[in-house]
Amino acid sequence: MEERRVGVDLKDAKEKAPAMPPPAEKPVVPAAAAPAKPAAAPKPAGPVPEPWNSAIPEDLRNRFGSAIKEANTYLGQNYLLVDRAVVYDVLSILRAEHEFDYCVDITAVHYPKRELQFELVWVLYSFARNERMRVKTQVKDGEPVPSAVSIWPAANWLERECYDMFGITFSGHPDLRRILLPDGWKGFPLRKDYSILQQDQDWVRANLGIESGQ
Amino acid sequence: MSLAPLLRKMFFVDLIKGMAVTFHYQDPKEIYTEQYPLERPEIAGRYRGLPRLNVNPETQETLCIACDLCALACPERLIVIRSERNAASKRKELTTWTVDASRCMFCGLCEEACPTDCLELSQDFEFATYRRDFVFGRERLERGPEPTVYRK
Amino acid sequence: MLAYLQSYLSQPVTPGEAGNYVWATIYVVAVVIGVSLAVLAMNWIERKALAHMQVRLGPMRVGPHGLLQPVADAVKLLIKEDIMPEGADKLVFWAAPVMIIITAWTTFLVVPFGREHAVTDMNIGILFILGVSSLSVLSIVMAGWASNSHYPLLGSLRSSAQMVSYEVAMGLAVICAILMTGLGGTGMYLRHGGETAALGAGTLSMIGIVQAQAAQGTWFIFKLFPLGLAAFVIFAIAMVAETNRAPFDLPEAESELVAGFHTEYSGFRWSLFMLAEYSGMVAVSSIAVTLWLGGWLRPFATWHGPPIVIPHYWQGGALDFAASLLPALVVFLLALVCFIGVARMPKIPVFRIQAAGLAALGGALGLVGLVMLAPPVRDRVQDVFWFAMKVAGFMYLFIWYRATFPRYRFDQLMKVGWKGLLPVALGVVIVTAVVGVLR
Amino acid sequence: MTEPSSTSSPLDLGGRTFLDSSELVLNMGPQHPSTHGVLRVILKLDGEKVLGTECVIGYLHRGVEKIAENRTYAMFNPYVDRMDYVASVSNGLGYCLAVEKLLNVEAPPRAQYLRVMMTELNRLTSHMVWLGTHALDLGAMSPLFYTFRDREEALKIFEKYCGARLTTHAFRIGGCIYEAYEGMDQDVVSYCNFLEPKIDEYEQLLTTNRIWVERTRNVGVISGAECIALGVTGPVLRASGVKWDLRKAQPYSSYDKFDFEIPTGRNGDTYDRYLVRIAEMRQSVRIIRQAVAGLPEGPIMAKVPKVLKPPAGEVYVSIEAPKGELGYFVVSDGSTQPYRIRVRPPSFVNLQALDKMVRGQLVADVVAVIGTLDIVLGEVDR
Repeated sequence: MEERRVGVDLKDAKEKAPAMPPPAEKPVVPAAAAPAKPAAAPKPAGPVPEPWNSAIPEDLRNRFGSAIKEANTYLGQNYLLVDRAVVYDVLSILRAEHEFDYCVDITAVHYPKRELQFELVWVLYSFARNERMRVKTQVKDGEPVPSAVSIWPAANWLERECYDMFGITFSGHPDLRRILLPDGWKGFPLRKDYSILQQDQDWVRANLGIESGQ
Repeated sequence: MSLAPLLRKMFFVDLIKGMAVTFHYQDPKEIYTEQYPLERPEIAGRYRGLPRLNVNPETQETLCIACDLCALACPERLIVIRSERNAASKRKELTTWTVDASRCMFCGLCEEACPTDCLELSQDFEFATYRRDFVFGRERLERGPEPTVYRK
Repeated sequence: MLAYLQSYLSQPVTPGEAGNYVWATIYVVAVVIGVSLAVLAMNWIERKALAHMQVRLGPMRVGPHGLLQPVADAVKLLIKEDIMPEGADKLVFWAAPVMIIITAWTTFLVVPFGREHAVTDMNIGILFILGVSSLSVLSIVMAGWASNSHYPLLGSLRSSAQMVSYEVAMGLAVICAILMTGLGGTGMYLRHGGETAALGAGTLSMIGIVQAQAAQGTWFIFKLFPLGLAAFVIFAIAMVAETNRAPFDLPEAESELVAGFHTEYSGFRWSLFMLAEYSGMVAVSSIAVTLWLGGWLRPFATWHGPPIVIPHYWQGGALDFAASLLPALVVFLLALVCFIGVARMPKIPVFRIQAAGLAALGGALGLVGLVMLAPPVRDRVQDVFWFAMKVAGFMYLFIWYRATFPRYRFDQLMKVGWKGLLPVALGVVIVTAVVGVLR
Repeated sequence: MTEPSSTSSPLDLGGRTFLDSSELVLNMGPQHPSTHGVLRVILKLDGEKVLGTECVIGYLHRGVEKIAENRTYAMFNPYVDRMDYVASVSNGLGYCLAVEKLLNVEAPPRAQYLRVMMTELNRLTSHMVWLGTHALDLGAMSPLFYTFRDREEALKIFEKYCGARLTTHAFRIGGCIYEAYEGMDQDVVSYCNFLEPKIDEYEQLLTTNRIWVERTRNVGVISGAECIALGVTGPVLRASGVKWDLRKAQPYSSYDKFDFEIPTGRNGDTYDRYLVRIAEMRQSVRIIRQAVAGLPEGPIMAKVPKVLKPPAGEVYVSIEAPKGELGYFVVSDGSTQPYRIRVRPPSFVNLQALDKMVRGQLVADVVAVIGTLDIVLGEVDR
């Protein structure tokens, strides 16, 4: 998918960087800044993800092997990157066996330059362990992702919003419709290639019959 | 149910307690309404109202150096600055400075960006008009607020 | 003709009883005007009192302290566009507000503002009032149905259920008062100036009920304590429900049903509903006053005080004399309040008209007060004054409730009606009857 | 959520069917006095009994997350105030904490205390708006005016502190930009002293009032397990007996240095939620007093560069907003603009529980439950 100018015409939009470059080399944080959390890297350079050593990734690696692509800690926050094929199983194991009983959030990030365009993120929390983690997976455009509604009912609206904003379909979702936008909406606004300007011009043309002045 | 709550219920104690509250508030001293145009509200010193462009009180010259920082800081991009290079002094001089008050959200980021004391968010909150010209220019902004005065 | 007119004035009975149609018509007109004025005044007082209870000012702009606000509202309502929903049943939609206002005003036919100040006296007065006022539920159902909209429909259904169930408790409480008229041996059916019916028979006549209280020397609220009080409390609760006021304002529960049965009404039609609601409040308060609070009787009516004589002006008890001056004094007080208001008005040109208006009102009130000092007026106006004061007390209660209480839910309202009020009311009726027989 | 109607469409009136007992479909909102903005709830009713609901939201959708992608980190800060506009300080705090985490800086202690003070004042104002509107929904008019009057005093403190009353933009990434104004400590303490008797007054009006108790007890019951399954957080979760508050569970901004309790309920009904929120107001007053007493000296801004360029990476940071867990998932690509900001709005997730809570109850309870969920449509729709 070609990279287009994003959103309203802003001066800063031109330096919109390509998707996820390597961590910045030069120290952005001044050395004087106090290190925030003990888990954070004490180096002045930008912190880098460290491997997450815990029973959870070990257990999951034992079960799914290489389908667990990453298990890292970044700034004290743990996350897993898993293959789309096993994500449902991973989530249900996390729910059933590791007590991640609270699905905080489901969202996505769009990287139009990658082959697997969308990165889905499940933010999970365990009341028993007082622990937070994220499960991520990467999917192509149009590839369905198994719905987590059967694991956490909370996923219902969150997945609908994901669908609404990114066009990611969730297989097995009971009621996958747009939630925030009207039913007849064209396009998925939070994709990077969705231009607000285009949207505005189309609307003006269709409804007012004039050229938009934007 | 023990006796005391039953009696309380029978004699409507719970309801009468609430009615006592509403009754004692009838005291005219308790009235909180401000009769706005007649009574001026007290505006805090840090209030973020319409931007004002300060001028040097001695020379009446603007303090603005046309550096464009406020325009860059503005999240809504509603500050427009035009300047021209003065051939004699080699200095940038401000020609126009406009703010679209209809889109302004008074976040104060422009004020923070200003390197001189020129731009300041004033206590002016009354800029309702009968016309749709919310793009305020230099003249209005340097003059500052001119609220309609209602005599008491 | 003049003689015909004057002949009534010498009779101490209502025009209806005297058979004087001219005076009856005058009374009807006076009652309609009076009730409408009371509604206007109530409108203003409710806004102001409610506002003050809620630490606000209420209307302040139209007239001094918003005194003309009800007038401004009335004008606004009258000149508003008359909207009738397309899917509405036109005839019924039109008829509902007319019918509700007719029923609301008809009840005032038998409300005794004084011994001779009622349009007429019926020997079934209280029954007549209950019967007519329950017709208003019909017009509410009509309004809800004719609107052809969900919210009004739900509102009117709620209303019909609510009014029907509270009428039962209300009726039982009324029976209690009627039973009491037959007690005490003297308070009989005194319809024609002392002419008594059979001993212990009681009366349904509104005037008769008050006379029974006068004869027994006590208001029924204190009769057979606490039976009278209990019946009164039941009636006081039921009458709030009957008039759809907070905390029983479910049919028009704003936060649930937008505006209930009159959601689709606007302008003049809506104002008729409003008028009917407030007239209904006055009507039920009048019933309560008549039945339990001694109607037009002044408090401590049995105390007359030491006899004093003022030549050409007064001959009788000192307390009676003081009471007879009270209406005029109250009017003078109101005039004084007006003048104080004028003095405290901000001294700026904008307020000059308001100040002049307020001063004029004060002057007019002062004149009215002077007229009320004249002996013939003084004696006739007293009853009405006390009656109005008692009703005003109830009106204040209505406002007070509205400011304080949350709203009942529909099923809870039914529960309170059928499981709470009804058994208690039945018990009170039975006990009253037993006690009455045993005495 | 919506099953097809049993016999025929309720709109089909031309067919002249008699005794057709289809359900009544009632559109509550988007313009309705008690849907707290532009929430539209489609109710399926059997008489007054609710058979099912469907929420239609998005009327206030402004695309905040899309806006974020086109603004720099500092520029986006004022926008977050516009989501939950009755608790804008909390929104700002969450956002600042998230970006600070990404930058790996921490606000200085004085800034943290100021933040705590402001957020707790904001919790008070938010709960007061809730109490007023909730009581109004249930028919009690006066609490609305009392709470708004008392909230006004807090808003005056906001105005004096940061120059705005509602959309405060009080904090900046790296700390606070506004130093406490002269006399702020007296102002805040006297506000606490002023407020405590007022809370008693609200309680006097409502807590024991039989109508209030009947309207709220056993209405919209939800168990703790159901809350967790549906992701419901905040006072709703605590009223169902789950003692969980992010301020205690994962303290941020020095909350671990404050002494306060987490009020919880037992039944998970509307009455318990009312009690929990009232108790929370008292706890907030307690925290504010501590914050004023223990306000440390020192700088209020950490050393952050003028142009914020967080290193590439992503963080999820959440705080305990008055409505529940407010989370920000921020993805940086190393540029000056966030690559993606996701807001985890508590109102949005809590609103999901509406259907569960009102099914089988009456229309009047829908109003009570919407009120007790304490949603702000600005946050639901973003």
